[in-house]
Amino acid sequence: MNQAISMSDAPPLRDGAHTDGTAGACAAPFESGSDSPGDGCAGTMAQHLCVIRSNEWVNDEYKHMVVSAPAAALAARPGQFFHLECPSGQRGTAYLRRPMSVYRIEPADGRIEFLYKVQGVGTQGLSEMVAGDTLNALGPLGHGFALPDACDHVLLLARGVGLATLAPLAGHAVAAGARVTAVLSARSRALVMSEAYLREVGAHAHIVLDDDRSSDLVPLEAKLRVLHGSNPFSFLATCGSNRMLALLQRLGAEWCVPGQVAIEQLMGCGIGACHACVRPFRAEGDVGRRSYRRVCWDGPVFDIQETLPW
Amino acid sequence: MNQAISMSDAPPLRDGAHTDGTAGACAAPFESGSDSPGDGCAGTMAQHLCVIRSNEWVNDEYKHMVVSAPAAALAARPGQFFHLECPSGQRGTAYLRRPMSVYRIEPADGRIEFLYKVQGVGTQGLSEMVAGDTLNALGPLGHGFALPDACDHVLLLARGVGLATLAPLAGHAVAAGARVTAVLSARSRALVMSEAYLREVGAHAHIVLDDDRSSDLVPLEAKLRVLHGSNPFSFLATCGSNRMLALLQRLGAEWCVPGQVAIEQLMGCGIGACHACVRPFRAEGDVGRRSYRRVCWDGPVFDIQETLPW
Amino acid sequence: MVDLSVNLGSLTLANPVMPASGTFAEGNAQFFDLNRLGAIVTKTITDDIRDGVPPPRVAEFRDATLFSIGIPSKGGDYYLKETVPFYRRYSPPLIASISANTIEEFGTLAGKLAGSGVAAIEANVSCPNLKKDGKAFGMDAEATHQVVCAMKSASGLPIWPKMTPNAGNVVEVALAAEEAGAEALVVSNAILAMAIDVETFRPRVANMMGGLTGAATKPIMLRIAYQCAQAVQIPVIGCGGIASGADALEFMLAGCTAIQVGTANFISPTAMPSVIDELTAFCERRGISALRSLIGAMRPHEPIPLQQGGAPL
Amino acid sequence: MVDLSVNLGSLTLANPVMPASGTFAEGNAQFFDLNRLGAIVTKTITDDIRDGVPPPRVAEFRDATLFSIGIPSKGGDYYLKETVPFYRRYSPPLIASISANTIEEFGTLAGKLAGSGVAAIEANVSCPNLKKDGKAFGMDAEATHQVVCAMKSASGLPIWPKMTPNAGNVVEVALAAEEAGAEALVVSNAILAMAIDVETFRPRVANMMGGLTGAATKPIMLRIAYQCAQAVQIPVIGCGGIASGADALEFMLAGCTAIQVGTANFISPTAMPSVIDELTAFCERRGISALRSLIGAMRPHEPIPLQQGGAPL
Ligand SMILES: Cc1cc2nc3c(=O)[nH]c(=O)nc-3n(C[C@H](O)[C@H](O)[C@H](O)COP(=O)(O)OP(=O)(O)OC[C@H]3O[C@@H](n4cnc5c(N)ncnc54)[C@H](O)[C@@H]3O)c2cc1C
Ligand SMILES: Cc1cc2nc3c(=O)[nH]c(=O)nc-3n(C[C@H](O)[C@H](O)[C@H](O)COP(=O)(O)OP(=O)(O)OC[C@H]3O[C@@H](n4cnc5c(N)ncnc54)[C@H](O)[C@@H]3O)c2cc1C
Ligand SMILES: Cc1cc2nc3c(=O)[nH]c(=O)nc-3n(C[C@H](O)[C@H](O)[C@H](O)COP(=O)(O)O)c2cc1C
Ligand SMILES: Cc1cc2nc3c(=O)[nH]c(=O)nc-3n(C[C@H](O)[C@H](O)[C@H](O)COP(=O)(O)O)c2cc1C
Ligand code: FES
Ligand code: FES
Repeated sequence: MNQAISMSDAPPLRDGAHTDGTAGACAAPFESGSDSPGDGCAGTMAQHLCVIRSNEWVNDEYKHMVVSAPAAALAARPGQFFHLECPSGQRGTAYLRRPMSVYRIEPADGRIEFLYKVQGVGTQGLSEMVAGDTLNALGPLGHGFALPDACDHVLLLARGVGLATLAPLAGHAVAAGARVTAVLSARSRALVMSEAYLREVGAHAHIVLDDDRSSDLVPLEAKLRVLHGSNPFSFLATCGSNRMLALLQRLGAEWCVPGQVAIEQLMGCGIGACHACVRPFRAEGDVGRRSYRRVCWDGPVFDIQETLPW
Repeated sequence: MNQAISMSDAPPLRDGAHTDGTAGACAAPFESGSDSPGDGCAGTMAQHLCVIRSNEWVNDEYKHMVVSAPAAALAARPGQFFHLECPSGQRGTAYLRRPMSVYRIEPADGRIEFLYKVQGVGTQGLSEMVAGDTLNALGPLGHGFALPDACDHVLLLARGVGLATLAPLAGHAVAAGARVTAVLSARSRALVMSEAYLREVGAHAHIVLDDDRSSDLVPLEAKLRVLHGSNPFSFLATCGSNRMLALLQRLGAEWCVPGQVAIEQLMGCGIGACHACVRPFRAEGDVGRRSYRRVCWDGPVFDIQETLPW
Repeated sequence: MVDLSVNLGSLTLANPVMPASGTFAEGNAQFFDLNRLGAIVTKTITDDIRDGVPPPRVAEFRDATLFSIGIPSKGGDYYLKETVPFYRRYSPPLIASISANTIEEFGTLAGKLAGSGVAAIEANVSCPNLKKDGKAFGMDAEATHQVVCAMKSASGLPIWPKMTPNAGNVVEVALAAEEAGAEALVVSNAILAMAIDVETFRPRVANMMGGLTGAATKPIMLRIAYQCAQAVQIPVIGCGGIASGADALEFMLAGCTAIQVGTANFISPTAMPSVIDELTAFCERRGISALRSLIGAMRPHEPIPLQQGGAPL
Repeated sequence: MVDLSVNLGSLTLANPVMPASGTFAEGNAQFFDLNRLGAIVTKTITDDIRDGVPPPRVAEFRDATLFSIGIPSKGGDYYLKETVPFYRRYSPPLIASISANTIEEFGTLAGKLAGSGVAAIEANVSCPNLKKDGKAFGMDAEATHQVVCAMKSASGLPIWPKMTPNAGNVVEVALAAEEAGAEALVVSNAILAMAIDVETFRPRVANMMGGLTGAATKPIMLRIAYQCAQAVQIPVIGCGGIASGADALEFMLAGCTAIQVGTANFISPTAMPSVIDELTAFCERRGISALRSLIGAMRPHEPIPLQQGGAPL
């Protein structure tokens, strides 16, 4: 396995030579629906050997992994993901890789972060990794979020682990000059993550919870209407809940505001070859026709109106 | 898996209540060649959960594992073995159990020891276990060594890991009133193990090495003839080398001295069910006829003259 | 109290769990009370005495084993004299498994077992190691039909032929066996396979080919059990890669009435009582009063036509 | 310098390593130089445009995967317009894989590919997801014969039919394919299998059944490849569970001339160049100058008669 494996350049850049994460990278490496790799990003996708810096619990269910990543991996954009080789753990060895969104990219620090829920065999294996271990990360893969040209106010509506996918868009949108409002939905206060990180990058974070029913659809819709009323959204992004997706589709259509959603699906290859990761989508411009698209290659970020709640 | 699993009684007996390893146990739990369990040992075979006390390297290839074992496991006799569930290790997970001879049994201390060579996936998994871990050991299994009634002088001829199997017979034979001469054959001095342990239990240990060619068959035969000349052997036991087995068969026949050999074979069940572990043997009293016997159930200790070198 | 009992033709078993032939022997009685089993199935015997094939007889993979044993047998007389009395001390019905070289010999050996206390006979027409013109009986619907007829008329006992997964037409063979009057089907025996040691260039089992068994084969074995259960009216006994209550359930959901545990017995001699305990625990957790209500309870995915009009998918 | 080249009928490949159809696509070109491959095999296409089956399309086991994809296809025209030009930028021969509903359609699509730059066509007569009277072409020697004839006469290209391991009579099908003029055989496609989620009672892939692939299937696939290689004179391309140089060697020792890597590409997109490097390293270590000298070099165990006279066993 000595092909196209890049090693993290140690030591990571810590100051000087500040590389902007956006420079040279592209949000949409390949044209959606096409099989041919575009020219723009050719060569950035690779198996990267990343050295773990830390891998800590953030609450009872989620862990936060920080790795040193080589330059090509640092070209990852918000919404893109890595396909991770999971080491053997207490529940055994995962046969296939596991997809994981980039939760934070800090090119200046040579650092990528993941936020993940420990679920089954693969994430259990990841959870047992310790500082100094090497993570084989294939990527960056897929299409990230694409903000519209004129973008004043971005809504991030995240549920549960969907936050891991949306979080990096906050800083990215702020850097692009937009105001960012993040609405975080969780079962309970203890499960709300990243509020501080979002505020740090300049987003306005609101919390809605199952505990006090503020996450129910009716109060949530009311809250979004108020937010939109006081400062109209120009882009809606969501991840992690089917019901929230349906709500944003409705509101987006009513307000004529575009949006995107990041979707999950079980994956085989992660690079468009196996067609295992499809979901049905509405054909562009033809609401009656559906077709399958590959989450790994045509997504995982899709137009909010073309996506079918499942 | 809550059936017939016995737990090590913690804390292990350290003094007082000295239980002699021989009391109540039987060297030959089931009649050779029979399928029906004898009555003598019914119930001693079980899956024992043994707590690891230590697991250290003795040289570059071998590790020495000491475990606290429950009473039924302590009934193991020299030559018997345990079928070990090997945990996942760096080379993966062994699907089947792995057979391992008892290297030392100390009932008074509630302790069993194994001496093993780290070879493949299973022994790699064993080698990664640490003090406090739990070893699932199925046994004691098979027929151990059976010393003849009148037994003045026992020869133990061991090569490599064969020593692990023969070692406990030394103390056992000494306790039974015999003089014990152990001849240990190894590639080099560094690979000779257990010299001290054998001396401690009262055996006379001789070393022969590949390094100085003292382990070659001609000098070895000469040495054995000298030893036999000065103090005739009444029982020959060997393990670990085909050429040494053939030599002892010849000398045993010439001297009219009985003997036994412990044999290895790849195993499935370890309890006589699958017939995977057979080797061909000469039928008793009929040198021309061969038949397969199960190493796990009819052995692993066999009459030296009935055994076919392979 | 969960009712675990199932009906297999004329037999009612206290629970659906039994050993797979050849993976269980007298020694297992040391590890748990055999009275806990639904039935006891013994290793296949032939009437003649056989040694089996030379070692090495086993090779191991990450989640499967390759065994080539070759049906060593002490013969029918030894079986009647020693094996039957040993197991008759236990209450679960005793199921003999037999193999033979010809249809007639299948009948003769079955006849010999009649009246011995054996409750049913498995017909091992599928063993990949026994060769007859290079083709096992179980690869051939007509031959299987004849074996079942011969055994049934000679013994009067319930006959359970055991399917071979190597046949491309297992369903045809199953239907032929049903037509011949089989009371149940065992689905399936081991899958013919091989492995080569790339350092020595030698096959990893001396017989070159052996039967692949264990966890890794389960999805294939489940598919074949499902296909047979769909096709026949008689009960199907699932076998192949079952090591846990969940595995057993998977076969029952696919339509099997009972199940056999094979290679898992080697990994833990108490695998079968554990499977029974796990089945009970599952039923309790899910509030299921009779395990048999789960037989065939798999729910296929609703068809999702892609090119639908405006309706939500 | 180790000579890795092999001859497959009229084609000579620089080395025996190529992707298995459906496990490799344009995206893989990002990970290594495709010029390193022995050949490039593309995903099966049909001439009509197909969506494939609904998700979930994959289930995973400890050492295998169950995929049910259903041959989504953008059709023959797209293939000629987009896929062929993409891969013609690389030097290894391009092998198309096609499937169809009828013998005639197999011929028509093969004819369409003639002169396009495709060097040979794999006939996917074995896909377990495509149903025709519930029976794949590849289960039937006669149908396979006709498919090969139709494709050959329509295209004039070398035809490589791909065997299905679900057929009990693979050797018969292989012989029929050889007789029809196939230049090589690919052995084999995925094994039909299923799995059920015992909590939801739902099949784990929406299509209920899928193809079991990956490491765990290797001993079965190796056995079938060996059986075919023994029976036919034309070269056999081994496929099934190959992930390393040692796996590839195992198939070559069993008589295969070349090999395909499938599921292992998902685990590492650089699996194929690694296999090539490992084959080279093996030959260097063992002093083998031409890899092809290992084809069929397995040495069976010498027969060891048990009941021999006085001679040592
Ligand atoms: C593009 C993408 C980005 C993702 N990003 C993140 C992330 O940033 N943080 C995070 O915690 N999770 C993320 N996921 C989900 C993550 O991939 C799964 O949780 C993980 O694969 C589970 O693996 P496992 O072996 O632990 O669980 P398994 O034992 O495989 O399964 C446990 C449960 O998780 C479900 N599951 C398994 N794989 C997936 C999958 N690929 N997508 C959705 N559900 C799955 C199974 O259906 C099952 O219910 C992402 C998924 C995708 C497709
Ligand atoms: C009754 C008995 C007692 C034994 N006692 C000891 C002991 O006290 N100390 C010790 O170090 N070893 C002992 N062995 C050998 C030990 O069982 C094997 O070394 C072990 O199973 C190898 O497992 P592995 O997974 O590490 O190697 P694998 O990856 O399975 O194989 C590595 C190599 O070991 C060989 N091997 C594997 N299993 C066996 C086996 N059962 N017998 C012989 N060779 C095998 C393989 O053929 C291969 O060459 C004993 C074997 C038997 C049958
Ligand atoms: C060592 C061994 C011996 C076997 N012997 C027989 C046999 O004598 N008769 C038979 O019908 N099946 C025999 N089988 C097949 C099993 O009964 C069973 O069908 C197969 O192992 C699949 O189940 P499993 O995956 O649970 O092991 C044997 C299997 C193994 C592993
Ligand atoms: C996701 C997936 C898609 C496949 N698609 C095809 C296909 O289109 N045509 C084909 O002939 N085989 C197809 N196969 C089968 C493979 O080509 C190969 O025969 C099989 O996977 C066994 O090899 P492996 O164990 O190395 O994966 C597919 C396999 C997988 C896993
Ligand atoms: S995971 Fe293979 S195409 Fe998406
Ligand atoms: S290992 Fe099963 S009979 Fe010996």
